[in-house]
Amino acid sequence: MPLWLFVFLAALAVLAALGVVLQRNPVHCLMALVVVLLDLAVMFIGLGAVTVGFLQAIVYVGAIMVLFLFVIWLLNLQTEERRVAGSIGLRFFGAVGAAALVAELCVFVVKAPSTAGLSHVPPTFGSIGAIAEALFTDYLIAFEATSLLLLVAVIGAVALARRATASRTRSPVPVSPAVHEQIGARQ
Amino acid sequence: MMSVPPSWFMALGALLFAIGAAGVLIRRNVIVMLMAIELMLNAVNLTFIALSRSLGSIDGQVIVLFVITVAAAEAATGLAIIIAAFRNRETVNADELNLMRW
Amino acid sequence: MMTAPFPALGLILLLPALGVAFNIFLGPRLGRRAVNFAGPAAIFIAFGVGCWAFATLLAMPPGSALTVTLWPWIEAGSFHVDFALRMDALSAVMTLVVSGVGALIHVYSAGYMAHDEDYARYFAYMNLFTLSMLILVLADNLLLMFVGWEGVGLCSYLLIAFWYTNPEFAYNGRKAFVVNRIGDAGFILGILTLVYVLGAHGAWTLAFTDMRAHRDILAEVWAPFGVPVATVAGLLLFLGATGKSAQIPLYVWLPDAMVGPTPVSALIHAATMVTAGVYMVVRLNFLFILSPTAMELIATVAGVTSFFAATIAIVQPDIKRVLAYSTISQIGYMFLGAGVGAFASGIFHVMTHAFFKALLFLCAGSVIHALDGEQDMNRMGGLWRKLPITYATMLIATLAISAIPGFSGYFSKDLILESAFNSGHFKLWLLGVITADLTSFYMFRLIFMTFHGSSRVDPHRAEHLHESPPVMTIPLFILAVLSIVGGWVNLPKGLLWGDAFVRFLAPVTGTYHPMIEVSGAAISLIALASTLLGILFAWLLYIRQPELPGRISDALAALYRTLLHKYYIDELYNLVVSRPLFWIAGPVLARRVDKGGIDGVVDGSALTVENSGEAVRRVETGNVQHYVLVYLFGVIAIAAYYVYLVIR
Amino acid sequence: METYWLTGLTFLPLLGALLVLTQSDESSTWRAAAAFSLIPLAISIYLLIRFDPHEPGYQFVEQYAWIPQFGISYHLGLDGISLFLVVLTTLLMSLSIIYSGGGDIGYRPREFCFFMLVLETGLLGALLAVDLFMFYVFWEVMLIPMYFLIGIWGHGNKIYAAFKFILFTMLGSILMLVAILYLVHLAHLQSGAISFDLPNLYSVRLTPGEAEWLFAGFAIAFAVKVPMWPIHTWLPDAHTEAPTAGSVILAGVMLKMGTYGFVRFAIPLFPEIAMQATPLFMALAVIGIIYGALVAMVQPDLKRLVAYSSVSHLGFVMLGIFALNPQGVEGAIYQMLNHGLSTGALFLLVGMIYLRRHTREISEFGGLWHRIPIFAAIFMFVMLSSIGLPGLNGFIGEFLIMLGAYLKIPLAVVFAVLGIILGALYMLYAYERVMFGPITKAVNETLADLTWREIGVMVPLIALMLFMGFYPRPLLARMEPSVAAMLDRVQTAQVRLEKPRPAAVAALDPARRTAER
Repeated sequence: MPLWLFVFLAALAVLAALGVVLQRNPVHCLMALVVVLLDLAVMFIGLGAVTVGFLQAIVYVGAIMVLFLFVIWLLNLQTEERRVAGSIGLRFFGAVGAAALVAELCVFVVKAPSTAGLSHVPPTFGSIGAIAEALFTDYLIAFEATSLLLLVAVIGAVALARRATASRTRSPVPVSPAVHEQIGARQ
Repeated sequence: MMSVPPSWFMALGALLFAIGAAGVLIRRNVIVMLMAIELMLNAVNLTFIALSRSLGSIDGQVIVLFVITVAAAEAATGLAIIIAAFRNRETVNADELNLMRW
Repeated sequence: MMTAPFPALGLILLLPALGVAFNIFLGPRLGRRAVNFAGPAAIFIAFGVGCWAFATLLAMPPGSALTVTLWPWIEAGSFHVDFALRMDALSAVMTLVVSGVGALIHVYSAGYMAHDEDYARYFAYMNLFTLSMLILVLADNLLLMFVGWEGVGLCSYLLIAFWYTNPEFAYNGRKAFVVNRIGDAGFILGILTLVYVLGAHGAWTLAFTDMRAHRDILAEVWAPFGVPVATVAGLLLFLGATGKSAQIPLYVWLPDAMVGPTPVSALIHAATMVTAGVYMVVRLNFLFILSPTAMELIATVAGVTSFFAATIAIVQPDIKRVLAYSTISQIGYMFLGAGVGAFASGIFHVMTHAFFKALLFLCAGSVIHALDGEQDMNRMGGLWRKLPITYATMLIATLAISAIPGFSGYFSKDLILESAFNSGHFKLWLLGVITADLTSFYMFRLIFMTFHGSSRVDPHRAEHLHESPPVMTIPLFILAVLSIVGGWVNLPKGLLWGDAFVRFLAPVTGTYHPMIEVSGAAISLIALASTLLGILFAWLLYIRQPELPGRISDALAALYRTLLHKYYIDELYNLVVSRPLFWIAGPVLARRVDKGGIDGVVDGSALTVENSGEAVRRVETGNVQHYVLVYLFGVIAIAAYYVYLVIR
Repeated sequence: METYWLTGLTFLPLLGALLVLTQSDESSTWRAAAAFSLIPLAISIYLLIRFDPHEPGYQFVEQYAWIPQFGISYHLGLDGISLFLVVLTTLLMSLSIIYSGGGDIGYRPREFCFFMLVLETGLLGALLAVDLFMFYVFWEVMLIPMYFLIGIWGHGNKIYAAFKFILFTMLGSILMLVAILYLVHLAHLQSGAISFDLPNLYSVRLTPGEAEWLFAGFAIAFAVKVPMWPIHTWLPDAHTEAPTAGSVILAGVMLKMGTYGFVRFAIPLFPEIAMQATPLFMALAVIGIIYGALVAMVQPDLKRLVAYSSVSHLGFVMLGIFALNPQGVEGAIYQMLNHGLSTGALFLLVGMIYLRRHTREISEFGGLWHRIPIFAAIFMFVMLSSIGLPGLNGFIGEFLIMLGAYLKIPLAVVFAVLGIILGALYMLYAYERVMFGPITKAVNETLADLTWREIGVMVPLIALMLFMGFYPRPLLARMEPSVAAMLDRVQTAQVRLEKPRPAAVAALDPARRTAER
């Protein structure tokens, strides 16, 4: 990946990310997030992860983000009202924490023993075949577990989002009055 | 062509991660908080991909696939919870959804 | 010595057991007639089987025994006890007395309980009692004996509390059981001591014959106490006997037991159950004889109890209470006989006492029955015209208990006093003679107050005063005859068949060896004089000068009240034992220790945890962003550690 | 020889529990639950008949590797110590489920039966497990259903009682778990092989310090369950607040798990320490006997009284166990059965009267005999069994225990007999206030006597009390070989104990004499 492309993509990613965090309208936030995700997809492809990059675009942007959009429209959320006083502390600490994190991570980037460069990889690196081989051999159990996770998530989402109906609560089994009459005190 | 060192990618990842984290903290809207979390996940994904390339190992990419799947699951359940909560409370503000305390 | 298997002994137990089952399960359905037949019949047939066994035994050489092992009972490790019965001379006598007198009382009961709704329960208890007593006397070993021993205590409880709707009766029943249990605790410790010591020598047995064979072990000095084993075991067992046989200090239950139906008093609290202690001591004579200490204690306790109870009896107004204290006093005589080594004389008195005391109680019951439940002698008097049969039979019994020559009591009591004197226990003998005086006094006081003088009967009751039906009077006749002739089995030595009874028992009880030989006639005369003096006093006070007793009691008010209140022993026990016990149990243990102490610690620690949680849970605001913030700082902290590693 | 009897016995109730959940109406629920409690009863009786009375070891053994990496095996076995407790468990479980079907459980019968049957699996599993890990699993499985039984179907302060119950027992079992793991760890170090199997752990060599701590870990877990004084206070609450069936199982079977644990695990695993701790445990047992009886005497609540009487009775059991001779241990096992029968029956009876009057206060009753004679007569019988009247089962156990203890420490028995006197006192005192006297409360005038179902539940118990009182031999004979084998371990340990320290011989004189006999 040429340097200029990286600089451009990086700047765009940071700007869009800030847009996600700072805009008041959720739909605008979402659009900014879409930009970040597509930006990153391009970077993935540039780093040789062609399959993952395309999947990023398809799954994230095509599926997940659309889901977000639906929910925002469903709930009819347009703008977020201004923050009231009292959570200033939260914002302050949030900013400080984020800054501290960035600082720390930068220390790593600077101080960590830098790899000499990118290693040479075969042309098939990152292809569907290569990924599939890893996925269905070494990561088979994780793959199965993930499929189970998705299933559970689907069921959970359905269960959570559907309207609660009255018929689900069962009344306790009543004791027949005859039993009490038979042996209980005849008072 | 490959003139950009991997550490730059990681620095970018760190920056995006921090922005995401800040977003989770300062936004009240739960949906936007969820988006910020997606942002954080992607920052991590970037790091994985960069290291995968740098080490010449496919593992990083596979893990990113898993992360995407988990993110999908998380988004689905998270949004379902938000819908359920909104139905009961008519709000998506995090500081008003605080029934889960002591 | 010869033992023969005799499986029919099991029948003696089986029949009353069947009677119990019949009366419990079928009695209420089949009705009064069936119960009135089945209850006594079970005992009568058992008596018949007993006679058969007795006849078999008589046909065998002296010292023989009939045995049957019904089934092996308890086996654990080397310890082994069989459910086995054994009938030798001693148990044969006891079996016949128990089942014979018991059968008569059962018959009498059919009349006495004619108006009670709970007849089936009554007869079930009576049969159960007879069963327990028969187990007690037929047992081949100490542990099986204990089954009967506790069984009679139980029946005593059940029968005293028979009219349970009266809370006082129920209390008296419980008192009887608990006091008996105190004695039984001693008994069981005695058993354990015997097993401990015998077992240490490899003789894991409780069978009487085996224990007798190993009596050399029992004579050994037991290190922890420095006294022979026999003394320790003997004293513990005697504690059991004081409970069952109502001796000092555990006699308190017996007078209160008189609230049960009168035939019960006759059967349990006079004729049979209370003699169990005497039977036990005689049965274990080989053990007690090894311990002079225990023997001395038994004799002393017996003599003192005998006198002590008699003094209380002379002022009691309740006809049954007089008889109750007289029972305690008479059992004192029996123990005195056993305690001075004349075991056979104790059993002899057990037998004659069973006859005349059962008769006395049944007569008293007849009086009470006639007076519709009245027991206070101050509201009797002049009854002899109305109740001639009762009067006649009761007079015979009174003469017997007062030891008038020719009547059964004379022979047995005389034998005991003679043995006491000849064994050198002069003080106890003197006490016995004085008690004889008191005995005749209170007995004739009873006769005079009840049957003679002017009638003080409640006019309302006097109207339907009647003699009892034949079903009640026939047993009286039979017992009256026995009260006379019952003593003839053992005449003074040299007269006709002489001391046949003592000789018959000798293989079991051993032979009594007097230390000194004083003519029986002389001793007998002194006792007789004392007795006649008592009768004379009674005549003077209650016939000749009926106003005199009142004046005497006024003059000696303090003494009179003390005697009337039975020396305040009940009150003393209550104060010393009962109340502290409940105090410790209630306020101290249940409230302070259990609730306050232990539960306080438990609840306190639980409360500490709860309070800590209460404090800590404030952190949980419920706002997800606060959690995220904490989480973020956690991440920063962990990252900071790696930063430290990197830049170090 | 492959058999699956024990697996069937253990897990059929669990299967039944699942099937009960599928029942739709009340009567079929009870029928299904009763059926699935009767099947294990039938199996246990079959095993009782097939049991070889001369074999000291485990019978009907099933052993498979379960988690071989950690040396955990699926190992079930039945011997003379557990045999009758198993029968007792299945019997009481059947009776309490049948009884509960008669109206005692007013709500959620399906869940009730579910928990009861799960509890049965837990109890049977704990009795049959030979592998320590399995034992621990079943031990914990017992707790949870009981927690719910008390907490959901209990009376009064039920949540408090359920919590107290589970916290006390948990505290003990955690210590036991640590002890088990450490013991297995030592075995692993010494032999190289890892195994949770009980027979393999007998041979672990322990320093005295280790043995003491491990014994303490086991002993506390079991002592809580017994319960020994002074950690008994969960029992009155749990017993009193539990539903009738819960009390029956709790008293009848669960308490025995503690004493059983001593006989099966704590003593054979650490015989030296057990021997040294004998005076301590005997003292605590005697305190428990007297203390339980005294406190029972002043209880105003009938069920609480029975609960405290359990403290007293279990004191006797502990006394017998620590006598460490055949008489004491066999008597203790016998007394466990007796207590299960008589206290179980007492709780049933109290439950029956509670169902009629909705109170257990003694002062609320009086003169009941007049109204409900069958109830009163059965109560009397059971009470007599409970206070150890000779001729009934209680006496055999108490006598053997006292005999065993007397052979060991005579002084302990001198105090223990006080418990017998007090036992008669508190029981008769309560009986007198409930049954005798005039009827003082008008509501008691209309009480109904027992139904046929209730009588039917009591009859087997009464029959067993009589049988065990008059003919204990078949039971004792089956216990004897296993008990002897267990005591063998104790004796060899004693020899080890005495060799290095001749001075100790004199101190242990009576015990050694016992061993020689």
